[in-house]
Amino acid sequence: GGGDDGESSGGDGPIVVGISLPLTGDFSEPGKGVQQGYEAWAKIVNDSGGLLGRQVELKILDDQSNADRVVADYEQLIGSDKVDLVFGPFSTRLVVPSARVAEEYGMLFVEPAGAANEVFQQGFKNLFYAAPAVANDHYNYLAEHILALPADQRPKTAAYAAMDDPFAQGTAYGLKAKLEAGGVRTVANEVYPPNTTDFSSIAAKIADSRADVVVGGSQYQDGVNLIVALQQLNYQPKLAAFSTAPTNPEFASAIGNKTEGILSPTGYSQDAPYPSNKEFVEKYTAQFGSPPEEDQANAYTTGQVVAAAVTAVGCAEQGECQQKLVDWVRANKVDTVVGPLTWDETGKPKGAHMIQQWSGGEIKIVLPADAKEAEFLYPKPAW
Amino acid sequence: MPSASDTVTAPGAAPAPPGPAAGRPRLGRVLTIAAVVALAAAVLAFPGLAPNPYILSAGIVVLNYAVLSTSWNFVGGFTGYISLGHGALAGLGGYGTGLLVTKAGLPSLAALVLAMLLVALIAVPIGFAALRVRGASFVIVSIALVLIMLLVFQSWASVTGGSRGLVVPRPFPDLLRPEHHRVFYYLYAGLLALALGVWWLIDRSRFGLGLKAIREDEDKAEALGTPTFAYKLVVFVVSAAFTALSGGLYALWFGDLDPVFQFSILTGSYMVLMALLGGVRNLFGPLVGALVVGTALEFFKGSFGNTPLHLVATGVLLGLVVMFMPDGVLPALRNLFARFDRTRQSSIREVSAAELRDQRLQSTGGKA
Amino acid sequence: MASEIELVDVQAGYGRAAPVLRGFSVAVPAGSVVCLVGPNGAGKSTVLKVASGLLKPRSGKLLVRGRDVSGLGPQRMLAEGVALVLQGHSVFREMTVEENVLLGGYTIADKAKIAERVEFVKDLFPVVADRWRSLAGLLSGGQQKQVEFARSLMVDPKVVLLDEPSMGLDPKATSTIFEQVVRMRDAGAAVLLVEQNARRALETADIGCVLDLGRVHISGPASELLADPQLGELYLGGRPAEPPVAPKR
Amino acid sequence: MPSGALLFQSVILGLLLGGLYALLAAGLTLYFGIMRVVMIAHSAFLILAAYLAWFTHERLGIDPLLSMVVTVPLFFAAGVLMQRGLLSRLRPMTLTMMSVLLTFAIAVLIEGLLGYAFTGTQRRIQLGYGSASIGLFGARIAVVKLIAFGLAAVALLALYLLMKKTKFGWALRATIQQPDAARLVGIDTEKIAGYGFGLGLATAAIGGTALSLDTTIYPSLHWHWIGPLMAIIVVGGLGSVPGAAAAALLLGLMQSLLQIPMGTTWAQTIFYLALFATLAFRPQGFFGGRLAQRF
Amino acid sequence: MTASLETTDLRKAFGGVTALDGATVRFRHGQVNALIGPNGSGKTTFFNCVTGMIRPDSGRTTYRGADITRKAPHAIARAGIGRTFQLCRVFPRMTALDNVLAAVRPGGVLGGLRGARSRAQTDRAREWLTRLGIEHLTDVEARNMSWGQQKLLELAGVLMADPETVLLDEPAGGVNPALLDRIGTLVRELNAEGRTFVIVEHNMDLVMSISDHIVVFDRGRPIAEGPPSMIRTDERVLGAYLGV
Ligand SMILES: Nc1ncnc2c1ncn2[C@@H]1O[C@H](COP(=O)(O)OP(=O)(O)OP(=O)(O)O)[C@@H](O)[C@H]1O
Ligand SMILES: Nc1ncnc2c1ncn2[C@@H]1O[C@H](COP(=O)(O)OP(=O)(O)OP(=O)(O)O)[C@@H](O)[C@H]1O
Ligand SMILES: CC(C)C[C@H](N)C(=O)O
Ligand SMILES: [Mg+2]
Ligand SMILES: [Mg+2]
Repeated sequence: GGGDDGESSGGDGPIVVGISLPLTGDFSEPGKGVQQGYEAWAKIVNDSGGLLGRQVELKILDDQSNADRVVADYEQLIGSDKVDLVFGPFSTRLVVPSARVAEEYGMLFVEPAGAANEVFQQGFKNLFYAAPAVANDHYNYLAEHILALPADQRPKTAAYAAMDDPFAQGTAYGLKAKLEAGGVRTVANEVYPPNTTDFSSIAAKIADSRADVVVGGSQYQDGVNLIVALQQLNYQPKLAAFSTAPTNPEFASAIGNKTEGILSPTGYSQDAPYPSNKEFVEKYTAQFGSPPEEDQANAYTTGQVVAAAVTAVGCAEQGECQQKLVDWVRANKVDTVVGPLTWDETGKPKGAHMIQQWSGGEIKIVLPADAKEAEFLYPKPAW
Repeated sequence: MPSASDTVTAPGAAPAPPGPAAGRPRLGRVLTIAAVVALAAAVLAFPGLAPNPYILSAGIVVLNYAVLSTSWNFVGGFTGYISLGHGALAGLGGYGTGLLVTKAGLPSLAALVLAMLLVALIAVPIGFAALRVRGASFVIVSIALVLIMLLVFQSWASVTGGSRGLVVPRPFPDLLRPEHHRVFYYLYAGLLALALGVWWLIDRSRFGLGLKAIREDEDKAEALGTPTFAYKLVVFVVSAAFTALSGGLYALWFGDLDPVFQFSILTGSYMVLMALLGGVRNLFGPLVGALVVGTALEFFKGSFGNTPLHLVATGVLLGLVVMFMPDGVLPALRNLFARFDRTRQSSIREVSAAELRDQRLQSTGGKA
Repeated sequence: MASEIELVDVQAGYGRAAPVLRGFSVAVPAGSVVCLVGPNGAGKSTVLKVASGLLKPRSGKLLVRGRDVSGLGPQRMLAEGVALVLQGHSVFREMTVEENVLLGGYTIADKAKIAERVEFVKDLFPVVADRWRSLAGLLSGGQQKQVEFARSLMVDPKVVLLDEPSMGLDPKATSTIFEQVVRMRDAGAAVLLVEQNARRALETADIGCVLDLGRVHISGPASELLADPQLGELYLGGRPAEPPVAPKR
Repeated sequence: MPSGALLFQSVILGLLLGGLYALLAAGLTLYFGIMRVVMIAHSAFLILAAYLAWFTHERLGIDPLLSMVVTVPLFFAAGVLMQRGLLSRLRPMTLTMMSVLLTFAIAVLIEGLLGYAFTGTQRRIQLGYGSASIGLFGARIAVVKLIAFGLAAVALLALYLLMKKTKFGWALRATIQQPDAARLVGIDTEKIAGYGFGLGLATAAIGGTALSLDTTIYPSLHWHWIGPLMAIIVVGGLGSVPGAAAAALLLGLMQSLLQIPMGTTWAQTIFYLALFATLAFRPQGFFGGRLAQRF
Repeated sequence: MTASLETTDLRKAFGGVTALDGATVRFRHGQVNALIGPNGSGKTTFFNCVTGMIRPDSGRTTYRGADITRKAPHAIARAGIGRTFQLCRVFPRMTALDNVLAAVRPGGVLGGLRGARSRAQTDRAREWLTRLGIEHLTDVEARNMSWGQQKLLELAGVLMADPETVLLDEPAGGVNPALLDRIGTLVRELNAEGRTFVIVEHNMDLVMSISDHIVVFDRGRPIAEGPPSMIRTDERVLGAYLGV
């Protein structure tokens, strides 16, 4: 609960940033990653003198991965605790309702994890997604690469399995649309609810289709389970791509290290050459003992975007200031750890994701060509 | 005394036991009326007193719970059929309203009322299936209802939006958020008053007594000429209609519907918890329960914010109620008062056979 | 000689309500039948519940062969040789007649003994043998009662407590039960019998005891009670004093 | 039209799944049919057992199956305690309803405590043989699924024999139906009912361990299980262990086969269709069939 | 006199057991009828079939000329047939007064919304409790009553519903003999008001003293019928039932 009503707005007190995160429930794992990213941002900002000369202070509530809660949380943060700024929660499903609260209180709403198209179709005027690309564009480089292969090598058939979740489906169907347009036939297309734990039947159908390509629209655990179930059936595709799961640090051990050739899109690389990234990776590693992953980076990016606006506009409180912040973000380019970002009218970023691939027990960027750390393996080795 | 309790002496029980007991019902009635007036005043004054919009929105959540659990109590309290699936009816009300606004383009209020009617209509076949079975099987069916609805609303994405959810446009787009809250607060208060009024009406009616007879022994009630199935169905539909109204209002207020939360067993079980905590045989039982539980939920959230201990607290609370106050807070309080008044506790026949004969001779004397 | 079972000045009741038994005493010597009669709600079943250990008395004593056993539960009482047949219907409804009867011998370890008793009760109540594999809950009211009685006859208790054993039974089965009561008494058991079929019961009993308002109203040799005209009118019923009256209308 | 190989594979998967369902539902059958208790918390205990298996594997590095050495007696004791300390104190008249709520409370409590202890993160045991499988006429059978199936078969057989052939089984049923009469024939009703409940929970310990071998677990997973399991015991005829087992196999098989044309989500509706069909046409269940108490 | 309640060839088998084996019975209007027979001869099953609580396998029931064979129990109750249960059914957590009041029919859709505890009905309910000697239990919940008290309460409830025809399943079971005389008188009084009774009972004193007409069942069908004087001496009855 919050007790410090209102005193923090304006003046010389700390700038309070209100955030609600899924620290428990379905999205708790990535939710915690986002929390770390936000904390790293606050520390780095404060260590270098704060924003507008004021310290920043995070006020983080747990929404239990529950859409009702997330609304109540932002309601409380904005209406009752009178925070100066808000950052977004994790996952499309929570971003949409909370963005509305922020909108109705006129707050700038930069968010780290509302990647699905839905988010940008609500007509929000204050929302910006702080990452390079929306879900449907995650596989753009991969699609280009596959379709550019010589006809005899190009895969003929593909199987898709996606969680019934706006983000997960967005990634898989983004690729599906492009491959189908390029002549790759869809031979299996499965959707499963978020709480599915038994993937054997889905795997059986995919294996039975003998598709050349398997694409999983996954969050984390569902990806792991699907891969294990496919391996239990001894299915060996030429190409296997799964969203988010393979970039998780736990991934390899979760599937018994049988990771050979698995692909995944990512919006972030620890080795990316962007100016602020080096500082971020260093300081983050110092603070948490391990280098940042995508979720942490997206959170950090969110902080960077808001900080840039605050610094440029020169204010950080509720009221008129917020509209000025929104206008500034809309009109400017912001340099972040995932690269320079700009947004269209709906708050959609205009970039693309890179493609990573597992080989020899490590995950490396393989696409696009100008950023690659390793060669793209195709057809993939057996897993 | 507005109460479904069967232990309470009926008003105007003329030859009832003499002594202190005789004066009590009247005093009790005065106290009750005073309490009701005070409660109503408190409810109406709340928005003016709420320090900020967040508290006001919490008030709406509590009122929503109060309406839901009062609606639940039409079935649970009268007939004793414990439904853990009423959350599904609220969800249907919410989705119905939302879909009618977004897909059919109806104005919000019309959508709300039409959705209520539709849910009442759907409740007929649902009730038809569910009420055929009793006791534990009914509970299972009610749980199944939620799970089915969840499956359907998650999978039938082309209509319901699936797990992407459904966004319901605001009924009053021009209102600022605090004003919006205030309007919905009063709408909910009105709905609560309506639900309470109908419950009260049924409670004191013959229909209500028939429902209570069903609760006690369904076959017996049937043998006495109560059309038990029709009675159950009617009250189920009434309950469903109020639940749907509450759910629909919520959809209009909240704006974002997600199947996972609209069709959650937890919603239904909160209704049960609240009604039970307050006392299912009492008009104000569910309301009291909602005040306690709703406030407690907000409080737990405040104090254990980032742990799942709110679940632990809910579980412990429900367990304590079931173990120690199975009749609810209100009856427990009444028993507490009754303890000072032991005169009416005896159940043994207080007249000997000889006295009984004498009485009888007197009464039959005239007839024979 | 001490009685087989004796209740001394017992107070007992349910929950927090006023007591049902208010200083009740009765003694049943070995080899005799004591019959308890009284109006509905006088407390007769309550007496048997106390005597069998189902209900703990609030005060007063329960003696078995002179030993104070107040407060023991029903299993311990069974071990003391005290068995109760409940009023109403207490068969295990969803078990077969076989299982019901065999459960009557739950405490008997000796298989041969069980088999012998099974033959005995089958013989006594033909319906038990006829319906051996039916679910007991599906029998008619009187058939269930017979199964129940058969179940309790599986053991040979020293003290038998019977709560309205003839209720719902047809005349034949009623006779069988009263015969068994006599047989048990002759075998040296102490029988405490509660009956609303009061005249028949008092004809069988040695001692009668009239209970009213939770106290002994009067007790004495059964034959004397039977002869008492006032008792007859108040408690035992009889030929209607006046013929059925023609009503006013 | 699905290929023959896919059909065959699905049949195998369905049978393996059905076996697991049978084990998971066995406890519910016990409490529900025989003891008149609707044990909503059963699946929460399954998940708890699965977590304990996961935890022993994670922390001690030993095979999760070994955790049963501890969890089975532990759950048995917990069951005895739960019955003696909580359920036996409920009023007999409202037992069925109140037990629903009480066990619901326990389910929520377990979920909350699991979340507190292990966070809401999804967990999965990583076994060396996790993705190993053996071939059978062109189909593949995962080793972990085979182990779970074996556990189920053994546990169910033992349970059946215990209930039908031993004095304990009889005493348990008698206790539930007529506690007073049971006490009067010399049954220690409290002890017996406690053991009965303990037995039910012991099956949850085995079931949870079997479950943990090849699935992801998270604290709120039990809601996902309770619906299908309840449907199984109703279809099987409340209280009949063989009935529940048959219903479980059948429904598991149907679910698996229906997934081919309908997909995972819609295939789950088979449980509820079967539930409603049963209640409409044969409320006493299709395989068990005890008396409907009326008059 | 016309037949009021009539069954033709009712049959009902439960698995292997034939409970009713072609029961054809006529009960006349305005009489006190008794239905007797050994345990398990099908008397209760007969009641259950007549009142619609179980469906006969075949056969017909008519009441005052109308076929009621397939009607729902409540419809049959509304047609004027009330009954009690052998194993005694009361509403356990209701007071005696409410138990009796619950028997009042709402009458029409809106009738259901009328107050349940109107003065007139309450007075009538109290009168029934008094006539059955349990008025001191008016405010006691039924579950806290002794067996016999519950039996009497059930009877009060049925009579409150004011049925034209009353089926009583062992009304005397467990009722004190002194009160039994009372019940006998009551039945005759009510009968004189025009009510028909069908009474299942094993207490022969009561049966013989109050009934006009006796039907004897054995193995699911009537084996004899007639006035008490005739039944008392009928040899088949003596053999099958009275056991002498
Ligand atoms: N479970 C109970 N709770 C509260 N009061 C009870 C309970 N059982 C019986 N009583 C009361 O105790 C008194 C005595 O009951 P009991 O059953 O001993 O009577 P009884 O003499 O056996 O009567 P009957 O001949 O009707 O069986 C009655 O007035 C009854 O109302
Ligand atoms: N639901 C049922 N299922 C199976 N058998 C039944 C069922 N109901 C009754 N029966 C059987 O039908 C026969 C007739 O039973 P019914 O209850 O009608 O007898 P009754 O004449 O009322 O006997 P009593 O005098 O003992 O009450 C009995 O053999 C009984 O076992
Ligand atoms: C890229 C991810 C951070 C996006 C997130 N999983 C979502 O649901 O939108
Ligand atoms: Mg008694
Ligand atoms: Mg009968």
